[in-house]
Amino acid sequence: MSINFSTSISGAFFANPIFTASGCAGSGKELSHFFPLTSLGAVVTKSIMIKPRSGRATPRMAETPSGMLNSIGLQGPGIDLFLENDIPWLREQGARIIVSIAGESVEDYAVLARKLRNVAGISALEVNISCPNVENRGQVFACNPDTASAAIAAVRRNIGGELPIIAKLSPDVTDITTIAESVISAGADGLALINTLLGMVIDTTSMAPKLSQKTGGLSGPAIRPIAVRAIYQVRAAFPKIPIVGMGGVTNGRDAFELVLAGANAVSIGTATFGNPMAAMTIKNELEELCEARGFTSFSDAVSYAHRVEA
Amino acid sequence: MSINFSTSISGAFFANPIFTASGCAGSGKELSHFFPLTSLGAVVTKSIMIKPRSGRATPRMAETPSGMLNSIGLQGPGIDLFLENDIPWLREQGARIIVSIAGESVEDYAVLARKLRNVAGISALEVNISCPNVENRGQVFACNPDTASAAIAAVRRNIGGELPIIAKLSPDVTDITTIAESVISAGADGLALINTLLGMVIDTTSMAPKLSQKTGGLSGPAIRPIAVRAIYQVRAAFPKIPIVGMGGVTNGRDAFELVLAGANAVSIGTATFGNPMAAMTIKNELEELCEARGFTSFSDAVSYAHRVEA
Amino acid sequence: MAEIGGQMINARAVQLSAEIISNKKVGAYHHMVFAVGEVAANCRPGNFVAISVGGASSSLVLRRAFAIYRASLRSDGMGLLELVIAPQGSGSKWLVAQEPGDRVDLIAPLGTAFGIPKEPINALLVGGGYGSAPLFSLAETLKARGCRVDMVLGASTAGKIYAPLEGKRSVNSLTITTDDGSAGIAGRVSDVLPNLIAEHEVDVIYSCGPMAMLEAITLISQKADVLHQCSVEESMACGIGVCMTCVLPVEGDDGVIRMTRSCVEGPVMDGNKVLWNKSREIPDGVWGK
Amino acid sequence: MAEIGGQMINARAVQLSAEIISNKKVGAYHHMVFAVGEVAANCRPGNFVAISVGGASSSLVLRRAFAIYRASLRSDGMGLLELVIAPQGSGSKWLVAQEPGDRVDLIAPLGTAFGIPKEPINALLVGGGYGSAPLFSLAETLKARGCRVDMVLGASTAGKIYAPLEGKRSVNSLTITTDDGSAGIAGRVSDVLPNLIAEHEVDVIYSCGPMAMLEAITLISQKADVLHQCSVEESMACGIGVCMTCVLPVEGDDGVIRMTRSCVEGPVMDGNKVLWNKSREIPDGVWGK
Ligand SMILES: Cc1cc2nc3c(=O)[nH]c(=O)nc-3n(C[C@H](O)[C@H](O)[C@H](O)COP(=O)(O)OP(=O)(O)OC[C@H]3O[C@@H](n4cnc5c(N)ncnc54)[C@H](O)[C@@H]3O)c2cc1C
Ligand SMILES: Cc1cc2nc3c(=O)[nH]c(=O)nc-3n(C[C@H](O)[C@H](O)[C@H](O)COP(=O)(O)OP(=O)(O)OC[C@H]3O[C@@H](n4cnc5c(N)ncnc54)[C@H](O)[C@@H]3O)c2cc1C
Ligand SMILES: Cc1cc2nc3c(=O)[nH]c(=O)nc-3n(C[C@H](O)[C@H](O)[C@H](O)COP(=O)(O)O)c2cc1C
Ligand SMILES: Cc1cc2nc3c(=O)[nH]c(=O)nc-3n(C[C@H](O)[C@H](O)[C@H](O)COP(=O)(O)O)c2cc1C
Ligand code: FES
Ligand code: FES
Repeated sequence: MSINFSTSISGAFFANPIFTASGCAGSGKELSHFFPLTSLGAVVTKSIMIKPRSGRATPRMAETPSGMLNSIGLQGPGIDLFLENDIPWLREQGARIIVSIAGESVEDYAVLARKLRNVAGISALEVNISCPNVENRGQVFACNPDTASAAIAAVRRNIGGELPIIAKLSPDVTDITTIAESVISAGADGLALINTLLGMVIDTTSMAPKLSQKTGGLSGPAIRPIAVRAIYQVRAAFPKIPIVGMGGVTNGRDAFELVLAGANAVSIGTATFGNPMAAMTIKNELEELCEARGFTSFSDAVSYAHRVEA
Repeated sequence: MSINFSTSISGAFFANPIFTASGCAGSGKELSHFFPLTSLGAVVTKSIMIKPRSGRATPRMAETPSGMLNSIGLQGPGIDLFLENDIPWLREQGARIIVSIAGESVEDYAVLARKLRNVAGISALEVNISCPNVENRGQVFACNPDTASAAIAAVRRNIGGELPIIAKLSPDVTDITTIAESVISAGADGLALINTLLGMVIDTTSMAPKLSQKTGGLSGPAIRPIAVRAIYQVRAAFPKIPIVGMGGVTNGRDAFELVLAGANAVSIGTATFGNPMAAMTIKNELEELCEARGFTSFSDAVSYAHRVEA
Repeated sequence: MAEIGGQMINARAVQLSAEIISNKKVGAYHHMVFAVGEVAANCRPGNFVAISVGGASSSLVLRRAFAIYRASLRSDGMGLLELVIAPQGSGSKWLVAQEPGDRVDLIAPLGTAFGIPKEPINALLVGGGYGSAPLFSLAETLKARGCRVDMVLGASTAGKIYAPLEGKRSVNSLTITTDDGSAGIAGRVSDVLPNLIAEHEVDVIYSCGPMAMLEAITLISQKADVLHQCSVEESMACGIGVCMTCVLPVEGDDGVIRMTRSCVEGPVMDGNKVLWNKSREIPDGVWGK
Repeated sequence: MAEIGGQMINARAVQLSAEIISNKKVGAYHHMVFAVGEVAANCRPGNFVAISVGGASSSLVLRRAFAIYRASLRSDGMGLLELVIAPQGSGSKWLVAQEPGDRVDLIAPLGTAFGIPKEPINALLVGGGYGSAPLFSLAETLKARGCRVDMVLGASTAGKIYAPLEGKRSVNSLTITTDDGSAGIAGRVSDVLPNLIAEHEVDVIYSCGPMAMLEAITLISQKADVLHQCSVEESMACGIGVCMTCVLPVEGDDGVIRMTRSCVEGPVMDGNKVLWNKSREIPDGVWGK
């Protein structure tokens, strides 16, 4: 009486719906010390940019009530070394791979898409548009329907083929369904909801912002109610669009909450910092919970909270 | 060596900077059982509307990690009974009073302002514009610069005299400084930051949203990093505007954090539910902390995190 | 006529740091005793307490409400408060994991109490699950007034019936029902009520338990034309009347239906005045709809 | 040449539920002992552990890192891990409040270890505050290799010097400095280092303590031209290399300066390769700036 626990995002198939969240699992190497990466639905890699990035100065993080702020600043090796080292290693492991990309201009996104278009073994592309747009006074792409859709359109034009494009949205907007609409029109096959919320912690001893960059992204259980709301709203507006949900999931109950709201898959971020085995525990608990509620297929549970009772 | 712990908001004087948060202390009656209301900087009353309001159906609340959702729906007696009963009672207590008002149309705000213009014993008016605007597809006033400023302008035109107007803003916007700018231009003398964030909890047993209205407002320590960020951003943009800060303050350290970010006074909301004495404890701890950091006047601590080190 | 009217927070409510004196598992529940000093003398059957849960770095920001099972001020001045706790979610599980010697932040007494008749009447006390907690001290008080006291306790299964020996002594008869028949009569309390009301010529029903049970009892009490005082259990964020989360549609003495705070104007209410079937909506006719 | 290179998480790292065996207050610190089974055999001086704090309904989402004070696998198969904890903020205060018999979720061993020379050299061990923790087991290891081991411990005040009797036995000399002069020499460890280096003909300095102290030691070691292995302490969110919060600008063997994870390529690093004075910025020349 076991359930069909697989899921698919716009044609890409995953054996189970639990993914890592971008930036919270590196490229999978360290987590593979704790469990085989093949037991994840997919590894979503840390957002990669065109060139190597040092990231921001420390302090880069501050713990907050039921959450944390980070301002890593997308530290990473750049797309070329990433393709040379990380992708082959992940392929060797037999992991399902979703590559997350990030740019500072529309052209950056185009270049990254072209670099990835012929790479074998990638299941989908996640496009992190919660990045400052250097061409537009540093305004974050995801905060404006025009810049959000421009970035996605650039990827769409250059990616070619069948690779699904997942647009990752920021919750720091007045109306997330407007942004969702713009990126879907621009060719996004799916959405990732949500990225971190902009927050700040002030150190009351030094009496200055705790992070070197002053603000950082808030993640963890604190933001789960925002994630559930965003997923629910977008699902209500777009009944069919595949959604990868994330935001404060620490156990199977939390993951189930996002699934009921509309998530076709659930990414685990901050929880991994507290517990390297978090994704595995959550996977097992979610499967049991779906079974306990009488679902024979995971996909039947997706968006179930939207049902209209007769 | 005691410090000058008083504060002022656009001409209105308060003996100390700790206020209640609207909707988290009723009209003060219940809290007066635990401490004299005169020991508060001010009582900010629950947002009052023109007519009596039943509020929303239950369940109206859900606990979340380090926070809670509420959808009370502004239950209250309406302005006439409020003026007949609550204001005289508060005046008798000798409390400093800030009346919070809420409307469903621009005209509502105008009517409320007229009802309040000649009422004695009120120190300031807080205008809660995080309400659905029935004339604009239920969009929240505070989410759009035009509707936000229209509501404030209506109050400004009708209030007359010296009563300071404090506009209470929602953090659920792409750029809170834009909204701040619009309400300041429309005549707001001060700002209250922040109202709750829109969130949702799904009950994983019933597999439906837990609140009767589906979404609710997220408050408590979980949102403190958002409040600090919003206050810091608005303070950076408007160095002189008086700000009443709120969002997840549970102890003196938290209050101090908001003060350093730019708050001229701090309101205590959700913390009171966990501890009826919260405002008193916070007041004492904040005063000690200001002293310990060498401030001789509370006002010197306000916005201190913005200083530029030589 | 202010909506939030004369009714104020329990005038005797005090916030204190209470030491845990004992903590014993009894069936599905924990019986916990707290040292509260003189406050114990001010607690009446039906009152509740509100306790902070989770400790210093807790993610649980709201208090939890618990009905007072028993309160006593000993001759040596030691005031004891007893609760019956069902470990359910994170707050109650934390509480039952605390040990004698540990302290909790507690506000007591809160809310309304069961009305005690001046005449010796026939009372039927009905409890569901841990809802039996406040009924035993109520039974003692009623007995002391010369009342006849019969009791019905229901639960899903035998382990969830809380009926300690000393408690049983204070009632004239005790009927038990369980959904699964593992103790007493198989069925629900509402199945046995009509007969008991008739048999014992009941004047007043006192009840405490899940909302659905209270609703069922109200229908029976209305049919039998007996009074019904019930202790309701709505989600409470503050317990002291400031948050407005714990409301129910209740008809006032003036005939007006208002969304009424169950932490201040309850938990004990006149069951016949609650609009039970509309408790999850704002019924037409409610003041301010 | 990938930025995050060959360096992997400590190959022996294991996540386990460890029972607290004892918890004793020693001066300003708590000495805590955990049962960890065979893992104890895999811990090297310099390695650290990462512990979940706050319990079931905790608002603290991140682990806390603690240097291993001592690890031993007893002949009866019982593996013990000892830590020295300074109660500071909410996480460490929660940990020191736990009692023998309680269990914590612990990952060990993590990070790099102090390099042990093959030859018998002269070593100077320098610790600040609880930074002395990993130095005593290091001293024993070095002694067993025939090294001369001198030690300097510094703190703000006497109560913050952690130097247990059995620890002192394993060093040739112990110098203590306190800022307030309440024990040993009034001053800082850096005041006494140059003389000690000369006096004992030191080949290698091993250090652990606040970052400012490590920076000061680096300057001295460079001047005196001795090696300097230090254990750094950057804020860590994950402790296992996945979050990138714990980085420092460090020059690699290839001469390239990278923002380097101190949880995987540290905490023990070559002090001379760390750009101390730039540790709160991204220095020019860093790869990827
Ligand atoms: C007046 C009153 C008297 C009560 N008396 C008792 C008693 O004597 N013994 C006892 O074991 N419990 C009693 N309860 C229930 C108790 O307050 C908690 O709600 C219950 O223990 C579940 O909380 P939790 O933290 O374990 O669960 P969680 O799931 O962590 O609770 C989350 C939130 O939901 C609320 N909630 C969850 N379940 C209920 C419920 N059934 N009713 C109301 N709110 C709920 C909680 O209060 C909390 O705010 C009483 C409640 C009220 C309002
Ligand atoms: C490699 C390493 C080894 C350590 N060894 C020890 C040890 O042997 N004994 C000991 O008592 N402590 C040690 N610490 C410090 C310890 O990990 C905690 O940071 C410290 O106990 C404060 O945490 P808290 O929860 O009490 O404070 P909080 O203020 O609640 O901490 C909030 C956050 O800030 C971080 N933080 C706060 N202070 C520091 C600090 N000084 N260094 C790094 N991060 C900090 C915490 O880790 C946490 O993420 C070590 C840290 C590291 C990185
Ligand atoms: C340390 C850290 C680094 C992150 N890096 C990225 C990133 O590179 N790209 C991205 O799209 N999101 C990044 N995120 C956001 C997460 O992928 C995720 O959307 C967010 O943290 C919410 O999920 P959580 O609460 O489970 O962590 C990062 C989050 C954290 C905490
Ligand atoms: C139960 C509840 C009711 C509230 N009612 C109001 C209200 O009537 N008017 C208003 O402007 N804000 C209202 N708020 C928002 C608070 O005033 C405050 O802005 C917010 O809760 C953040 O502060 P906190 O985290 O300290 O609670 C309410 C909040 C809560 C939790
Ligand atoms: S619980 Fe807050 S008003 Fe009743
Ligand atoms: S602490 Fe996470 S990478 Fe080092």
